[in-house]
Amino acid sequence: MDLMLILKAVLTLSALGLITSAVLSTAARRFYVEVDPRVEAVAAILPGSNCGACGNPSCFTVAEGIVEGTLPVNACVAGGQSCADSIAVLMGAEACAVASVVSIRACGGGNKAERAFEYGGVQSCAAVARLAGGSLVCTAGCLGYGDCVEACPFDAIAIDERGLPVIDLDACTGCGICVHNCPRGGVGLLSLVPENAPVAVRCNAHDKIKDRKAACSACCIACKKCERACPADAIHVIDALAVIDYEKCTACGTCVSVCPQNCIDIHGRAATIPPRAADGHGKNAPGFAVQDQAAE
Amino acid sequence: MAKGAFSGGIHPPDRKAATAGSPVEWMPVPERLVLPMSQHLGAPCVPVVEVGQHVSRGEVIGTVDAFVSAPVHSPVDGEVTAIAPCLTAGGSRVTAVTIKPDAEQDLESFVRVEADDPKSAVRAAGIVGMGGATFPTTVKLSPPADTPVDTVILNGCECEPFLTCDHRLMLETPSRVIDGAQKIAELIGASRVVICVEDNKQDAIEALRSAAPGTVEVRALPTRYPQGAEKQLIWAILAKEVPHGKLPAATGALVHNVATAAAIADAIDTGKPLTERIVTVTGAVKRPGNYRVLLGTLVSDLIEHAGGTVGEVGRIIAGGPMTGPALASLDVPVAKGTSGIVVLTPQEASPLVEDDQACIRCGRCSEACPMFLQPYAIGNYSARQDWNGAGRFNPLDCIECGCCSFVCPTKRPLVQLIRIAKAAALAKGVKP
Amino acid sequence: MSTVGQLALLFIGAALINNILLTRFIGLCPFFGVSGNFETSLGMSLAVVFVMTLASTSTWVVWTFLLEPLGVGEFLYIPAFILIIASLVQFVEMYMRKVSPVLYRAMGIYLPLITTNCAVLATATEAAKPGFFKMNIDLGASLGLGEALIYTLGVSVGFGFALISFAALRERLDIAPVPKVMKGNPMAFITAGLLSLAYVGIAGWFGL
Amino acid sequence: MGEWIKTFKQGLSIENPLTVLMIGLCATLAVSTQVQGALFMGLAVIFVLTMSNAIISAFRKLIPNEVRIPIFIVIIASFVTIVDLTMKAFMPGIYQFLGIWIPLIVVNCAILGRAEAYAYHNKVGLAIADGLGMGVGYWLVIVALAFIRELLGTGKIVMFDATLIGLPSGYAPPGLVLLFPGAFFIFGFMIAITRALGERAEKRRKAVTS
Amino acid sequence: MGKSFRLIIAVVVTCVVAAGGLAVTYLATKDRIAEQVRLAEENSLKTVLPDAVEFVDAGPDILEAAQTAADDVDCSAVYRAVSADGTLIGWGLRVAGRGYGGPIELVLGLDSTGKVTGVTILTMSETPGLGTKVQSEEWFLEQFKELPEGFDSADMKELDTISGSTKSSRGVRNGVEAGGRIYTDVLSDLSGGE
Amino acid sequence: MSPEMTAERKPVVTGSPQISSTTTCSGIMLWVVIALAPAAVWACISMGLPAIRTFALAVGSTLITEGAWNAIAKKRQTLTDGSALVTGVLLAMSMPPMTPWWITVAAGFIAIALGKMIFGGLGFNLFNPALVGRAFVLVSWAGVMASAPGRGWFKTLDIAATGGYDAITGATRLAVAAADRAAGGAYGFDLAAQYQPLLWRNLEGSLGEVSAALLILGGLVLLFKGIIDWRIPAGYIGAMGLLSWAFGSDPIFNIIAGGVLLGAFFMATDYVSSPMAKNARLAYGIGCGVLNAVGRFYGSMPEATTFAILFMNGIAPLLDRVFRPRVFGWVKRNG
Ligand SMILES: Cc1cc2nc3c(=O)[nH]c(=O)nc-3n(C[C@H](O)[C@H](O)[C@H](O)COP(=O)(O)O)c2cc1C
Ligand SMILES: Cc1cc2nc3c(=O)[nH]c(=O)nc-3n(C[C@H](O)[C@H](O)[C@H](O)COP(=O)(O)O)c2cc1C
Ligand SMILES: Cc1cc2nc3c(=O)[nH]c(=O)nc-3n(C[C@H](O)[C@H](O)[C@H](O)COP(=O)(O)O)c2cc1C
Ligand SMILES: Cc1cc2nc3c(=O)[nH]c(=O)nc-3n(C[C@H](O)[C@H](O)[C@H](O)CO)c2cc1C
Ligand code: SF4
Ligand code: SF4
Ligand code: SF4
Ligand code: SF4
Ligand code: FES
Repeated sequence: MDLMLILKAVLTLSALGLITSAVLSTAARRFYVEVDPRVEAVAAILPGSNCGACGNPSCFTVAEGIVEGTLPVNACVAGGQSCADSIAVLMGAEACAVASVVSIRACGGGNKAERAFEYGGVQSCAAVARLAGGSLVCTAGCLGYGDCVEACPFDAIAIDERGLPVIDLDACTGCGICVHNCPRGGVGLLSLVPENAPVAVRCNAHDKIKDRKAACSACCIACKKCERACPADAIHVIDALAVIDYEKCTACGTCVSVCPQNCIDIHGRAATIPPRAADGHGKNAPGFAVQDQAAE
Repeated sequence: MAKGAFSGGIHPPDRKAATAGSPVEWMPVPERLVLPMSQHLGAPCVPVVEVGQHVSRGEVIGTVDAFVSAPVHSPVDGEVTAIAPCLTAGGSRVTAVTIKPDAEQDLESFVRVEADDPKSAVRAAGIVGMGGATFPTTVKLSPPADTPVDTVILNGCECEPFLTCDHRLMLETPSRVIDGAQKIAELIGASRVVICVEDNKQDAIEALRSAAPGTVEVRALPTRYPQGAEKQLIWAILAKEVPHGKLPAATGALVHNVATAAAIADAIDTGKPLTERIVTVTGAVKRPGNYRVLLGTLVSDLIEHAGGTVGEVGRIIAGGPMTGPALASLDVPVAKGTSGIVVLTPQEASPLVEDDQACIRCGRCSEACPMFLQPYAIGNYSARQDWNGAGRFNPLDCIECGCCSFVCPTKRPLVQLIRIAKAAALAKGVKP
Repeated sequence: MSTVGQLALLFIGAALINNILLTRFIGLCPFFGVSGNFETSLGMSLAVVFVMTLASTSTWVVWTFLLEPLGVGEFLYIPAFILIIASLVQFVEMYMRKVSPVLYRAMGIYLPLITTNCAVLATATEAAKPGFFKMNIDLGASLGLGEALIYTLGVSVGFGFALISFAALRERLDIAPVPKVMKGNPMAFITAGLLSLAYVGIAGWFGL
Repeated sequence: MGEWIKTFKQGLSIENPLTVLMIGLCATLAVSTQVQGALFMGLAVIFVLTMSNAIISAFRKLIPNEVRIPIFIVIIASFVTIVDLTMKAFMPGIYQFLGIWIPLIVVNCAILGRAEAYAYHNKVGLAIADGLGMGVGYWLVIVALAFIRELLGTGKIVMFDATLIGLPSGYAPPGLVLLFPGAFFIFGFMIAITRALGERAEKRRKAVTS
Repeated sequence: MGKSFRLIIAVVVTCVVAAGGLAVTYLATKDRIAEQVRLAEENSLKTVLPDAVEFVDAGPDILEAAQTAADDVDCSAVYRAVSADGTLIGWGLRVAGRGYGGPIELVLGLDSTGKVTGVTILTMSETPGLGTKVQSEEWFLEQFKELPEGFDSADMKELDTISGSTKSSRGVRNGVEAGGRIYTDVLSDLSGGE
Repeated sequence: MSPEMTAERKPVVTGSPQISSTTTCSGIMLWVVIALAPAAVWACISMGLPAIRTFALAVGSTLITEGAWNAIAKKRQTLTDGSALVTGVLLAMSMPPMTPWWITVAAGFIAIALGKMIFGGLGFNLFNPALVGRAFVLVSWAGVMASAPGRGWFKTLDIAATGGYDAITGATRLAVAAADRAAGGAYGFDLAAQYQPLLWRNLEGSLGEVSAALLILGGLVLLFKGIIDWRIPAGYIGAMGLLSWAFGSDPIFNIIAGGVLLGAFFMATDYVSSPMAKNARLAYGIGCGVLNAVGRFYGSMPEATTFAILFMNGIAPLLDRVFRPRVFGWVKRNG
């Protein structure tokens, strides 16, 4: 009798198993839909339990998203790190391009820049930029309301005590979102530079030197001292503004030491001075010294 | 079935009494005129004069070969002293021609525009919408063939508080306005002409009615802001909504400001280019009034002519207080679209919001919005730069009337938030 | 057979008063996972209604005609039910993807997500062999297929209703300046708590 | 061995199924009104997770990819049924408290997820470590949650009919804590706190490395 | 076909092993589970009827009559309580009244005169901390012992309910009340006759 | 250039519009308090010290909680916006006067902390804070709340002619009516005879139930001032009346008894937790009324206002989505 029960149980469940698997395997062939093999490969790595914890409707849609690039390789929460790692390996260089650029700010004005008017309203650069040409007398400088801070998905930017956004070069991934969101990003206030760009010119003005000086006490005055001092011929005053050719720059720091306006800073991920200490301090940054060219 | 009024809207304090009774008077020719090459929507003009050149009143000083544009004329006989960028009332920086007027001026004479037909006369006269949008009038007079216009609506609502320039124009020269309306109707082949005036300007309504021939209707509309906004006005007259993304012509209507109509009449009848306009100067000034001002006159000169400001100044506005921009500098010129200069005291002006006050979801903004939008929602998303979120609430349908900001109890800068949401939506390529 | 009134109460009781998500704690993972996006919640809710109905029907049939008569239900129902549900859903998903890509986009992509979900198994099991939950809805010792389906429909509609309203609440939560540590999931839990507080208030209505 | 420990530890902290991955919530919230019940629920989960991980990993080469899901769930369901029947036979009191949550372990999102993501791709030893790590991580959280809820909601902790901890008699326990809203609130605060602690640890680690 | 075949075989083999394993587990635990259920029942019967040594199922006819008498309350078992000397000293009933969160299943002991000898709660799904007070507040179940012989609903009204748990209290009360009805309608004759 | 706009004082610029209405948030909140004042003051006069004590405790705890939260979180102090005051007053009015002090304080704390500040403060909470506070203590200490009203304290004062209703039992009229219904249908007392006491001076239940007439007065003030939208109270009261009638009871009695009026005029209308689209508001009001009525007649507690509104709060955003207004110009055809 007990054996009978065991037999019944075995028969019942295996019958169910037989039917379902037969139907499914037939259906798999009958209803086959072509999919990208990469999607299949990623889907095979994903848990496939369709738990929904990641907020996506199914593991398969996650796989599609990862292959299309709309989702990160670590999109799956249930699979965790191990799963993310395997997918990263699979997707290879395609998805995991290592960030090689960082965002840089070309303005040292902040509280040294003259205001054109007293402003009330939405505390956002985009809003101010639409009113009477922006709240600064300088038409190129940073407005300081931090749209870039808000926009950065990696929390890499913070407004400092001068009212200027300082970019944490370690956190910045070079995604460029801040550049797009800055109303003056299009005219060079924020831009992307190589991650080890060694120096940064903190001015973006192109108007007349006289107007510029009236608008801001931290501006580039186009005195050309840097251009003359640079041993590598990497810095030139173009259109009344110092511009650095990062291809040629050797990171010696000479320009930083000669700028009378302190408007060139040490910069870059490789720099020993952290961004907060260097930003806006030029040659006065703690620990700054001109690198000996001979040592190179 | 014509509805009396749109839904939504507000009743701001109208403050028109100070100037409603002031007849239009000429402001004397100032020391210097600054004429921006872009006083209209569309392609900016290119200066066609040189520094040092002498120009005569009515002479073209800037033009460009583009359909959506309007030439700029010299309002005086004088000498070009500079061609340089200048700040405009709207906040943009554009190339401008500076003219030093001759000591002797004859404002009655001018260089007539040369044109073969009425429509090109309007274009050559540099006429743009004087109701605020400064859209080149010829463009509006050339509707696409598949959307025939049968009703010309003249917009004499002047719903903005403080302003009375259109009121005085209709009261003092009703026949010019009517003449312009008929000319527009003729040009565009419309059968019906309606002149709309808010019922707080009874004297103007009377004047128009007595001057109007039977074919021209004069309609008194309830006083409610923004009665004068194009879409709301068309709704009031035709009970038709301008469909989203379509031109007013889709409803068979063409709306023009009364001052535009008058300018059209002048251009066609006498070949007179647009070189001056009526500007209401009011608020905290010594001699508030309506002044006929040469285009290019600096606001500082205009205020000085009105006797200067009185007491503490909160804000100075070009145009009406609901839609007009606040001026960062008084060295900006009066342009074709400048209907008023309003000097607000700090008490009258809206408080400056430094800290972003939260929306308490009272719903007043939605209720006031004449476009039936949900301004709070756009504002909430816009404030956190969530453009997708903001985009779901149709920011591009906003006409920036300002009703929502006006009524908001926590004084949220809604219009500003919506404007940046609009810009973001446009940047993403959403079709207006 | 039950009266229309009883069936209506069965439906309301299953949908609202004993809401599976907020008063039974079943199916919470997708409740939190999916509700971050309103559109996803909508598709998910439709899919849940569909899948639960299918699942209940099939478990009811298997239980009534197979497991119960053979006397193997007591220990085989878990693997048997889950196997049937999972396979059935997978079949429908494949079929839908092939036959109606439009429907698949709208609803099909959510199907796999609910295959192996607590709520589906619990409801299908309850429909097949009542008494699985101790619920105040008196289902009797066994249900007719009609009653089982009304019950299932109630549960799944209740699931969808709770999910969609929660998704709409979370949309508002997104723009709220909540304390930094509470951002995201912690706040979703607080909100779910308050929502379930509201459901506590309707517990026991109609004696259900 | 090192890898084994690392895998185990991940389950406890950075891949904790509840506070980090937020899966397997249902039973956690439902049975955490009593430390005693939660304890056994956790044990049941550890057992099923470890055993099914082990079996699936052992036979991973034999299980065809196309039908892996049906096979996994049958395996898991079998272990669940074993727990179910055993508990019924040997711990009727606790079984009654845990009620439907034992059968529902089969669909506990944490388990199938791990089977798929980990066991199917790794060696038996690691799969067991992962199962144990995940299970113990689950167990810790559910017991902690139950501890808070039972203490706050009843004013005391009772295990096997003995009062282990009691709050002063003046304490009027808010019954809400034992109800569903209370579970949501307290779990919400718990994940906020773990997150804050995690962030602080992260910051400290950063400060040390830089 | 070859591949499909392999897949099907894999599933079927799993099913066979699983089903076999489960059936074996079931057979191994089956008696123990039944024993546990019986033990639980007997324990509760013992608490409500401490003097009895044996409980005999009263049979389907009496159960059916009892269910009729119980009306809307569920009655799922009736036992004769027999003392050491084999005489009938009372009745044990398993009834379920409707509480706040679901049925409250209780075991009720009646002596041969129809007086309540004790009440215990078998299962309930009341709100922890609220409805569960009917069990944790000991006076509540104790008070039923005070009921007179042949009690009816009027006597029940005299009893206290737990404030805040009115529905749960009422559930228990209805259960006991149904027990009273069962006694009057069905059991009293049987008790006298023996 | 005018002398005022010289170099030292910069011009002021902000986006249009440049003028704004004089309505402010604190002004609105003040009006809500003013509208509640007659009923609240009358409750204090009628019930004396316990009522005053409950008001003081509820308002005190809400204000202190909000103040302390802002101080600890280093946020701008928001006490002056007046919303915490409204929460405190409404919380007190939803509590029975003899509620133990610690329960009132706990309710105030929960209302502000869990009901409001954790969401980011005014404007962001999803549920009505006062009701969150009340529901929390109601469920947490159901036993205490059920036995606490201590109506006995007042029963000797209740001299109104009550048409057969036994004021001495201490149970509220609603509870008695519910018990009567449960027992078999016929009411043991004449519902219409209760109008007078319920309208003017009713000493049972919570503080907000003392005078229905004064609550209606307050509600009308808010409607007249344009502070609340008629759709919510109209939908609420209409649905409540209609359903009580359909369930075979007296609609007027059911509207003026219990928390319906307080709920319909002051609590369901809370801006933050109610929907904003007009039709959504109507639907929301009706939903509150339906739930309140069904809860009262078929629910497990005699009064269902609290949970009816909380439930509708929970679907308010959904209603807003469903009833989203059509934007001007988004028409299929014109004319
Ligand atoms: C970008 C743009 C394009 C327009 N194109 C036309 C056009 O082709 N024809 C026309 O009649 N009006 C055109 N208009 C004019 C508008 O329909 C409207 O009359 C004008 O913007 C003034 O309206 P407002 O002052 O209410 O904003 C255009 C306006 C804008 C802003
Ligand atoms: C909020 C708002 C209010 C307006 N009020 C007026 C008004 O009072 N009078 C007016 O002529 N135009 C007003 N306009 C501009 C009209 O919409 C429309 O552009 C104008 O009447 C078209 O005529 P135009 O092209 O001749 O300027 C307003 C526009 C907006 C957006
Ligand atoms: C969350 C919650 C749980 C409840 N649980 C129970 C319960 O388990 N048992 C019960 O009889 N009443 C329960 N109730 C109902 C009320 O506590 C109680 O019946 C009602 O307030 C009537 O009060 P009374 O007991 O003074 O008549 C519950 C109510 C709520 C809100
Ligand atoms: C008409 C109106 C009704 C209100 N009702 C309540 C209420 O019922 N409960 C409450 O806590 N606050 C109420 N408030 C105050 C405030 O809006 C509420 O605390 C917010 O929910 C806080 O974000 C009300 C405010 C207004 C203007
Ligand atoms: S937004 Fe992108 S580019 Fe800009 S700072 Fe952040 S990470 Fe760097
Ligand atoms: S860099 Fe650009 S976005 Fe950032 S604060 Fe300055 S102006 Fe604003
Ligand atoms: S949203 Fe736009 S259209 Fe609506 S009221 Fe505000 S400004 Fe006017
Ligand atoms: S008016 Fe202001 S407070 Fe009211 S809903 Fe609109 S934005 Fe919010
Ligand atoms: S455990 Fe994930 S849905 Fe239940």
